[in-house]
Amino acid sequence: MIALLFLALSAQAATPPTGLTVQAPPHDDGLDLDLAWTAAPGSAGTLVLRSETGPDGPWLVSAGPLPPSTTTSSDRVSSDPRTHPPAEVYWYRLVSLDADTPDFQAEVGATEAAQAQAQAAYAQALVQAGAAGPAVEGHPAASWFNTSLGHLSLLSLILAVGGLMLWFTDRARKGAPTFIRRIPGIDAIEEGIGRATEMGKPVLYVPGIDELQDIQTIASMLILGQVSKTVAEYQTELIVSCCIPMVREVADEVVRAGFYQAGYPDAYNPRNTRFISSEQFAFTAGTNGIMLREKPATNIYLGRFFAESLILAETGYVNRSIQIAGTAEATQLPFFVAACDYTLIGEELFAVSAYLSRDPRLVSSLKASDYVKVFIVVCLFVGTLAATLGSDLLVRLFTISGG
Amino acid sequence: MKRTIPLIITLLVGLFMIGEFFIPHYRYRIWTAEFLEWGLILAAAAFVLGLVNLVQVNLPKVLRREEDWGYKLVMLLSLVLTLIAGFLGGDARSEAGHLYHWIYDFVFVPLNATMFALLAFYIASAAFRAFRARNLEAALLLTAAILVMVARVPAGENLPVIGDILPRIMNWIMDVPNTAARRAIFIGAALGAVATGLRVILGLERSHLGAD
Amino acid sequence: MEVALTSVDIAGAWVSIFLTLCILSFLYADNPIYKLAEHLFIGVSIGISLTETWYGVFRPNLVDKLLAGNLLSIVPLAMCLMLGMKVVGIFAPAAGKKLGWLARIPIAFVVAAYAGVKLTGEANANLMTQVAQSMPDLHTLWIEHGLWDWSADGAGVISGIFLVVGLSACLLHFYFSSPHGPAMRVVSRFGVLVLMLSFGASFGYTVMGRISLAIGRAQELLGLDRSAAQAAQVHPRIASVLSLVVVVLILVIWRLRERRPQAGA
Amino acid sequence: MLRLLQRFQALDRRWVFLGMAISILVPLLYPVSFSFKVDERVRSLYDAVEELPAGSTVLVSADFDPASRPELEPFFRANLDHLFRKDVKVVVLSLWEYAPPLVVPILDEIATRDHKEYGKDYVFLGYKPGKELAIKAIGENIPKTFPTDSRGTPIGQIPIMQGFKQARDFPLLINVSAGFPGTREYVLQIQGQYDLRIASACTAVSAPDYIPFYKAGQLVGLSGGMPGSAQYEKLVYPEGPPAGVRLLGMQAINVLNLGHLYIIGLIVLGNLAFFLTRRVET
Repeated sequence: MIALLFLALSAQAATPPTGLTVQAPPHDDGLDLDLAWTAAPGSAGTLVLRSETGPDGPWLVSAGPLPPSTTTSSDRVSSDPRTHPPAEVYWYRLVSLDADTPDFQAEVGATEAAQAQAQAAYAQALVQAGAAGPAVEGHPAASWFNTSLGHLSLLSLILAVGGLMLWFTDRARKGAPTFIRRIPGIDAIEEGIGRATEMGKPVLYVPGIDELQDIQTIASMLILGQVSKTVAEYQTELIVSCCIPMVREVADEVVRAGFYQAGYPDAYNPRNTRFISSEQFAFTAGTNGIMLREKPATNIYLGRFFAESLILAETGYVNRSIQIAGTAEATQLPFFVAACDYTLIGEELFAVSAYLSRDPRLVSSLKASDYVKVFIVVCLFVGTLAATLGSDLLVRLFTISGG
Repeated sequence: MKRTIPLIITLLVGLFMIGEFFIPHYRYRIWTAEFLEWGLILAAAAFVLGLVNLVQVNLPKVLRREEDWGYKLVMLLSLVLTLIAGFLGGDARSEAGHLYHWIYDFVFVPLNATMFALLAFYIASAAFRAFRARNLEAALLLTAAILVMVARVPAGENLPVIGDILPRIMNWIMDVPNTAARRAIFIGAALGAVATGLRVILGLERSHLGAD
Repeated sequence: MEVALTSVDIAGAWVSIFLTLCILSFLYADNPIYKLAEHLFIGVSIGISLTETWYGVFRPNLVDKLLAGNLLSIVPLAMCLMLGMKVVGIFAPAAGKKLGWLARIPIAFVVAAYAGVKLTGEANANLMTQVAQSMPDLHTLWIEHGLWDWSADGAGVISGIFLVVGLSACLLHFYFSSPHGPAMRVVSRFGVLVLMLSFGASFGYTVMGRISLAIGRAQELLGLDRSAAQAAQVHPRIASVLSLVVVVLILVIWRLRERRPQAGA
Repeated sequence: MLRLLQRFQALDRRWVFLGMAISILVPLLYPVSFSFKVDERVRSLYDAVEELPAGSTVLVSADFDPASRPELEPFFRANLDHLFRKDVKVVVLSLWEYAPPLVVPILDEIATRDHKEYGKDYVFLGYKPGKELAIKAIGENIPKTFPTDSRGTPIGQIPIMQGFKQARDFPLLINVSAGFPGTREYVLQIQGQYDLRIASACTAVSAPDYIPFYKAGQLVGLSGGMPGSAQYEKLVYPEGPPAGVRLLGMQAINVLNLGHLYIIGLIVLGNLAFFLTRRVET
């Protein structure tokens, strides 16, 4: 097969692309090199060859065939830096392909080593046919800090929220008055628990169906801490219905702590913090079952929900429970709004635990995001004005490039 | 110790993971990737605990013949049967001819899809019940809903006014007010997420770390 | 070209149709046949999830690595064991009290790791990007569309301004830490109206997807999702009618039995 | 009359359900065909496929599950057929745990119909857990993320995979997306970074989420829900389906009509009753 290739190639050696430059991209993890070149006229495609041993090869096909109009490429020199840390220097050559240059075809069933060998031979054949340009060096550069504009402004934003939060918390500790406007949906949580107590029925808490990876789930766990405390004080039963096993374990810890803090550590029944099923609709069916057979008086849905939102809320409605929902999942909000008594929208979900805790320090931390919010609104107006006048400075300030 | 160690871990790990975004160096990201993989492993391990919880909740009901014990038995048996089928099938479990594959195709899939399909009925009953023009907000909600529904009826596209103007109004609602509202929700939620994340990492909120 | 279906597959198709009707019976009321399907569903789904978690995560990411001698994998293993301390209490309450707190270490680890990584992730995707996209260049809009361009679904300067103002109003609606004065009340009300418009539109938009789901089930019950040759082997409509009769019969029996003790009481 | 109106307002849900069931079953049993328009976003998607030169290779991320199957399967089928008939090679992968059992039979069926060979003309790389992280990994390095295909063949030995290391090596990425992880994550995680051409077929519910991506040029085409699927079928099969092929999307579109009208009617009647009774009551 290689011999055949030689024949085809020697007859058809196209002029290689010129002006190859190899540069490490800015703020890089140290595994990428950016290539740029001038297209060769009449080429049918470009192949990028790489060597880690020296300017004479052996060569590996690192990208391509790229369309002839493409004049840039980016190469990732190592896919697993733990086992293959990047070398100091890499060499690159570009190959112009003719319309009938054979593609590299791997043999089905060959071992990986044999594959690499065949590929190297293919690259070597192309180089020998004179289709390759000169070798150019490239040095990957790993950056220890990303100083691009977007990253810096995001960092300052986080620092601003954190700094303001600590500052307001400190002021609250020193006794500065804190104000928080009434949020009816959150007040309804306590009313709901009260109603359940009066009726002698349990409270059902559903922390969404997403993994602990989602910050809405984490927020929901924090809220559960406050809810369980209140429930314990009222001496009511609390059923937590979990879709993700890890979330159940955290919820178990949270509710146990809530009962402990309320002074009723023995009233906690771990059987009431339940793992139902990690499959979305099996979980929905199981939670429906709890609603219909254990008849909770109040259903609280806080966290990240998907399509099950309406099934849960409609079943709860049939059961005549008070229903309070909260999510930042925009697609599900309409259903909660239509079927629940109270719905917390987006940001309100993240305010619940601070609000319920009545801890002036936590409450005052809400002020921090309020300040940043006003800052963002100002940015929106100034940015629109600036964009209209032809300056994209603010747009760039909020644009994060790369990763 | 019971509180301090978890709090220190929270602070260190949390700050380290925030760093992932700002420190691109591959030597750093090797570790952040490793940490996330540990998170995946722990999530998988929690499954075993979930199973313990499930048995703990349901087995006593079966043994004591409490209400609905028969159903709980069905649940536990089907769980065990599926597990056995899965592990007997091994890596080939999802190929045709294996019991696991059969259970998946003919039990799991229809149950799952039908549970989801209940929504077609619920969306009708929720719309009928909730969409009454009691005040301006509700009126706007239901007008937008009806408008979009009419514009989305495939048959309406060939009608003169409905097929021409309504889809444009719908697109405008989707493009402008809907985008504005969604972005506000996203931005607000992201702010809330930043604040919540910081409260957790700085140890201001720690209800997940127990009380004693 | 058509392959003959095996009897196992045909049986499966019938089971599938029967279970579909069992779940649909929930629309009438919670009943024994639905409960049966529900518990079967939960059991099977956990079995599947557990199997897939073992083959998909636990084995490749932990067991295989440990067997390959990767010493670093001892750390997640140790954390798994610490998490396991939570259940020790069930079998040995005294030891559980002593060791149970160890589970907080992996929990602290996981929560902190995700909180950290999501904090920047959310701020990037949902804050920075959304803000950057919400500063329209009104001058260009004016040149391209004028004030209001019907042919481009109402794009133009008015919509550009509406976007910025509506977005700001919705954001300010979530302002927590001061009482809303008269000006803020107007802004907040406008924000709520924009939110409601959006929710209504989303609701209306979703109806289609939900009906589609039911169509999928109906297509299976009526055998429309199969080629004619397959349908001739499975007879889905006969299966549907028979299943329907069984489900209705069970519902009737259940209703009669429910009513009897009530009448006596 | 007043009592009737009041009773209608509090109508038992089960009557509402029955009406819905009828409006789904009747048009399926007694189909009427009619024409419908093709959305510009679906046409762009179709054009993006149409513009692919024969012999090129696309990446398809099939991220749907049994529950979203009715909406997305018709698109997936028509799209595969379209690609195969244009002699485009197809690399399929999935980020959804429950997708492979659905995807494999469809893939094999349509490949057999179009006389395509596994490994040469198409390949299924299997399911990868990890959600956004998996998407990042696909952007970075496919052979590492999927060391083997779903049949266990090392990726280096699969002819179709030669030269394809990253998502950006493919001229087009088609994401059949039923939710999370899906198009949103593809766009946010890797579209901008690698300047990818992504087309999405999503469920009707996520379509409004993705329209801004389409408008911003981050998606080259977008098909939303069952109508999107039906429109795509109409573009691929302008003269009706080939023998033995059922167009599930077009079949269903009548039901969507009646179903929508039913719900609209319910809301309108409910409000009418609400206003009439309120006027009498005050």
